[in-house]
Amino acid sequence: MSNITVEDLNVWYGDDHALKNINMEIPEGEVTALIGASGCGKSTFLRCFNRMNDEIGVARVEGSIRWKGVDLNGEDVDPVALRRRVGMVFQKPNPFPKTVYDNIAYGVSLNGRGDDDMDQIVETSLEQANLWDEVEDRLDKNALTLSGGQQQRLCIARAVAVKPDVILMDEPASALDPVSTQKIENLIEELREEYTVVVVTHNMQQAARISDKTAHLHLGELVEFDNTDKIFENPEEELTEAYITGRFG
Amino acid sequence: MARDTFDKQLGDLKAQVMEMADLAKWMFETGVQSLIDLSDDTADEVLEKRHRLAELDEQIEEDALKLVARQQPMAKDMRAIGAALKLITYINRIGRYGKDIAQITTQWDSETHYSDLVNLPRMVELVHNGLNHVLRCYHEEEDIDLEQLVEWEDEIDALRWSVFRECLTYMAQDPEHIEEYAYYMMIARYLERCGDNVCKMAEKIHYMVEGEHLAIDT
Amino acid sequence: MVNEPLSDRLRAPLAIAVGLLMLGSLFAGCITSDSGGGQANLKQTGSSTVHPLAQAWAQEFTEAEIAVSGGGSSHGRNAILTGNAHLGDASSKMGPGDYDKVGCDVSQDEIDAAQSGPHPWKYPSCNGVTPTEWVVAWDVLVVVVNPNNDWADELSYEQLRQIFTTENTAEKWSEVEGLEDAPDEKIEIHAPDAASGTYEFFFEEVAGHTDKSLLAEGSDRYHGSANDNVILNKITENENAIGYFGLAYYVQNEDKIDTVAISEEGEDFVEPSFETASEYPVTRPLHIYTDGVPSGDDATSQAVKDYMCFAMSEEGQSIVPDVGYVKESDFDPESHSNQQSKVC
Amino acid sequence: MNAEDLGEELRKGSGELSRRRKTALIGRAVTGLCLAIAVVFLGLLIFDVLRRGLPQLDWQFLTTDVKGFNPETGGVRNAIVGSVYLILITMAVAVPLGVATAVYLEEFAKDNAITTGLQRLVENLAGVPSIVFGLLGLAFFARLMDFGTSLISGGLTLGLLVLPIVVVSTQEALSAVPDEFRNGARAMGATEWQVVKDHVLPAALPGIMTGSILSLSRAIGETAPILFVVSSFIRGVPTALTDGFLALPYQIFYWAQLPSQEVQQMAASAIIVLMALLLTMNGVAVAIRQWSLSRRQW
Repeated sequence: MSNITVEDLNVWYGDDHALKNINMEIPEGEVTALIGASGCGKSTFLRCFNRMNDEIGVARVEGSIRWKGVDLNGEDVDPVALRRRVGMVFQKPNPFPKTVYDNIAYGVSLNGRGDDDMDQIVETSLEQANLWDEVEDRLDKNALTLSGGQQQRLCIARAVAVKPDVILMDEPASALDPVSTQKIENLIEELREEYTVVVVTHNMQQAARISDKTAHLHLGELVEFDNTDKIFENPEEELTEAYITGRFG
Repeated sequence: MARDTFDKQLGDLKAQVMEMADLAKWMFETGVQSLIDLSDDTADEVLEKRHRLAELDEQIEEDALKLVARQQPMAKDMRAIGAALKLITYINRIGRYGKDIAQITTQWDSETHYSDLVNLPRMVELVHNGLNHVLRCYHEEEDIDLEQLVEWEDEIDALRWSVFRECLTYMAQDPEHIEEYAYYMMIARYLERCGDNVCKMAEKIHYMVEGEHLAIDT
Repeated sequence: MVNEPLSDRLRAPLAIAVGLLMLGSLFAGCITSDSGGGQANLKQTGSSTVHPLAQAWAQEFTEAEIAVSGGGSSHGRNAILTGNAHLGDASSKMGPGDYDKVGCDVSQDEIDAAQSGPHPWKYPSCNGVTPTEWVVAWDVLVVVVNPNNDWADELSYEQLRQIFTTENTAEKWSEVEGLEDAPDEKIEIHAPDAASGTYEFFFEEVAGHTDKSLLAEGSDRYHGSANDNVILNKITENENAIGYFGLAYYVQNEDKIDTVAISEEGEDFVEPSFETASEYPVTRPLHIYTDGVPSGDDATSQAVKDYMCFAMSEEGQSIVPDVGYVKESDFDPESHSNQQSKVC
Repeated sequence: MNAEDLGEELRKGSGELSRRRKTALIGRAVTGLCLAIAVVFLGLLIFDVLRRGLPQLDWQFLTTDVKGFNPETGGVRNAIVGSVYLILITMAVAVPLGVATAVYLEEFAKDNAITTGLQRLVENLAGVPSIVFGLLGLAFFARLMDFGTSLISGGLTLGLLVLPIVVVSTQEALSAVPDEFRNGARAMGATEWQVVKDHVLPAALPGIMTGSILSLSRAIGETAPILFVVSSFIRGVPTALTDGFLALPYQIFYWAQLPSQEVQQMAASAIIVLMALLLTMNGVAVAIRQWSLSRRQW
């Protein structure tokens, strides 16, 4: 098993204690949703898995995130190498202002797989992202000419192209229309088969639809972490109940 | 509380369920009463109410589905609406058994009852108590007294078989009134079904309140 | 289709940049041909007075490429002392202050002692440089007035001091001794500002070393300017104005302005002109400084030697009046031949 | 409120609102007038320059070298070339240095007191009078580095002059690049350097180029910083970095002081040439800007 084990994780932004003593285990090959009110630390938590907090000068991370016997938060872990194993998709679709093809090829060549049959990799990745049929004849067009939903799927294709083990998604559908959202959700459903997915979402129904496990964070603390069915049907914690029934506040 | 409108709508839904339950309870009790009194007028009153019962059933189902669509309920809210949808089915049945009993009243040819209605009054009392308990729990969102309920249910079941055997005996002794004894057996069967529906309601209310599924095995 | 680290959007800007560079080199290419290779490049800098003459010689002297720049007399002398130029132009002489700036302690007495012989004068060495002063031409300062001024055709040093200095100052024209019939109007002075070598020279000459209490910028009737055009315009606009500048400048504007004949104490009045330069009192030598007498040992030294020889030659000197100065060969033939024989 | 009252309130020219409207009108008039004054003076200035400078501005003027003696018989060719060379050197010095500095400050430097100090220093340098740079250039490049009155001294001095401007404008261009690009690339496993090289710089390039060209076009018109290292006469054009050079703005400055009317008119002609050069550079900057805006999709 290569679950990801989070132990006593604490994050500070300057004096702000953003995450407090988080302990949980992200199961391999499943979709884990992180829910919670704005500012509860979900995104911060997500960014711990690929060390994106390193880019924020004032952020300080303590505790450990163990994966395959390595502490991802350890001094000896190279964040750049880590990010090649742990892909990330952001809230706002952010394809590079390059062609569709180059968007995917970029990450692949960064990872030193430039010698492989790039055309094949691009095709496979786009197919995995359910985008191939739509962009097959537009590979040399600027990615920014795609629709928002297509851009986001391109970002997912870009992430899977480098064959990561884990894919982090930070509110991947929150900027999209319902149809695009549906496509993204379907896609996550399919990704589950090959990847460990951790997804932050504001949309409870979405979390309920797509995830196997759900963690509820509140003010930097892990309130409840359980099977998604359990969380949305009958949460243990009143705080979670209040949050998911919309009676938070 | 951040969802005032939703909370009010949930309250309204529950009130409707309670209204329907009260109606069904009245139909059941009044149906039985009409039989006891052999009063066709009372029976007609009950028969008349079945339209209202069906109306409420439809109304509540529609409102509950609207709430699901518009509010995407989660957790307790979701369970409450799910429970309401199931409860109305059981309530409907109970009401309709009341109606069925009233119908028997209208078809009763003799002027009198036989054998003091065997054990039927005792069964009515048990169903009545169970139903009241379950409805109070629903209203108060409290958990059911399961032990008590199972006791009732067991007794109802036992009584039903006792009515069955008794009536068989009477039928042999008094073949002239075989039809009336058959009616008694049917009514006993109805009452037993009512008790069973009360148990089903109890299961749903327990799920609504506690969030866990439960099967009352009898 | 390959992955490019620099995206498409880079191409057009790059093309523009390359285009600019090519345009630049095109200019360079079509021009390098006419500046012959192998020639020494000389730098000449300093006095703005000597500047036009230096430019003219640089243009006519073809043995070397000479870049001429301005900056003032002290800049020219400094450039020689620091070795930043091969030729330093100056309208005033090197002094202890110039040495002080580059960290050499040389007194005026030491300088005077070094200047006993004929031109060129060698100065005390400093940091391995031996400043050597050549007099290449003479500048004539003319006192100018408005053409409508008919009362001041001639002025003595005495009168100039009344007008330009605080000694027995005349506020109005009629207050000037000997000009009692002149208008009872305020005298407006438009002349080079106190920062210029011309100002310094004029007052030193007219007022003498002893009296330094001069009218200067700040006085309400002394209007200093760094631009001779401004001075010229002001005086042509104002009947009561008076000023001074180089003869060269006057020659180019003869029709707009009148000169004044000057007499040094007890001497005759002399009208300024190229011909009368040696009698006219307000004249100053124009210097070029070099590091020692150029030996001609290397290409650069040879170029300096050639240049100085050219400046002293008949051809070089013949340009001097065209620029507006007086030939050294006319003004002081003996010094001229001394210098010529030294450098050629 | 009844209908009449509302009608009254909505009607023009009544009550408090009309007073405010008058104030607004006055404000508009005053600012408009200021604009008009500025335009009129600028127009007069340009008209005067054109009137004096155009008549003798011909091909001959552009293709003949500056004459030291009898300047009116010469032209401005080597002054134009000098200015172009100067700007090329300035570009070669200021753009790579400035862009690199900006990239460091904006993308790599930790947000600490030293960085903030450097930032303030750069911003303040941009406001230092250009003559100060001239003196610095003279003291440092001409004297200390022994480059003398040469092209390299002038180019380096101008390079220093525009360096802070290039830094600041590049920083602005860099900060205009959305963080999404950076995060996207980081999440793909790009190193910080790859993030900058592959994404931030290409995206910011039009902005950087626009800023750089604008600052260079400022440099090409500057006289003060090169005052001490420019020549007023050379034959031909500089062939080496250590050669003396001519520059258009100084040539204008110098000619304007000469007595001859003809030469002063030539100064006006040279001003037109310089303005044309400036307008061309600014035009290129605007074109790049427009072109990149039309292509930018984020």
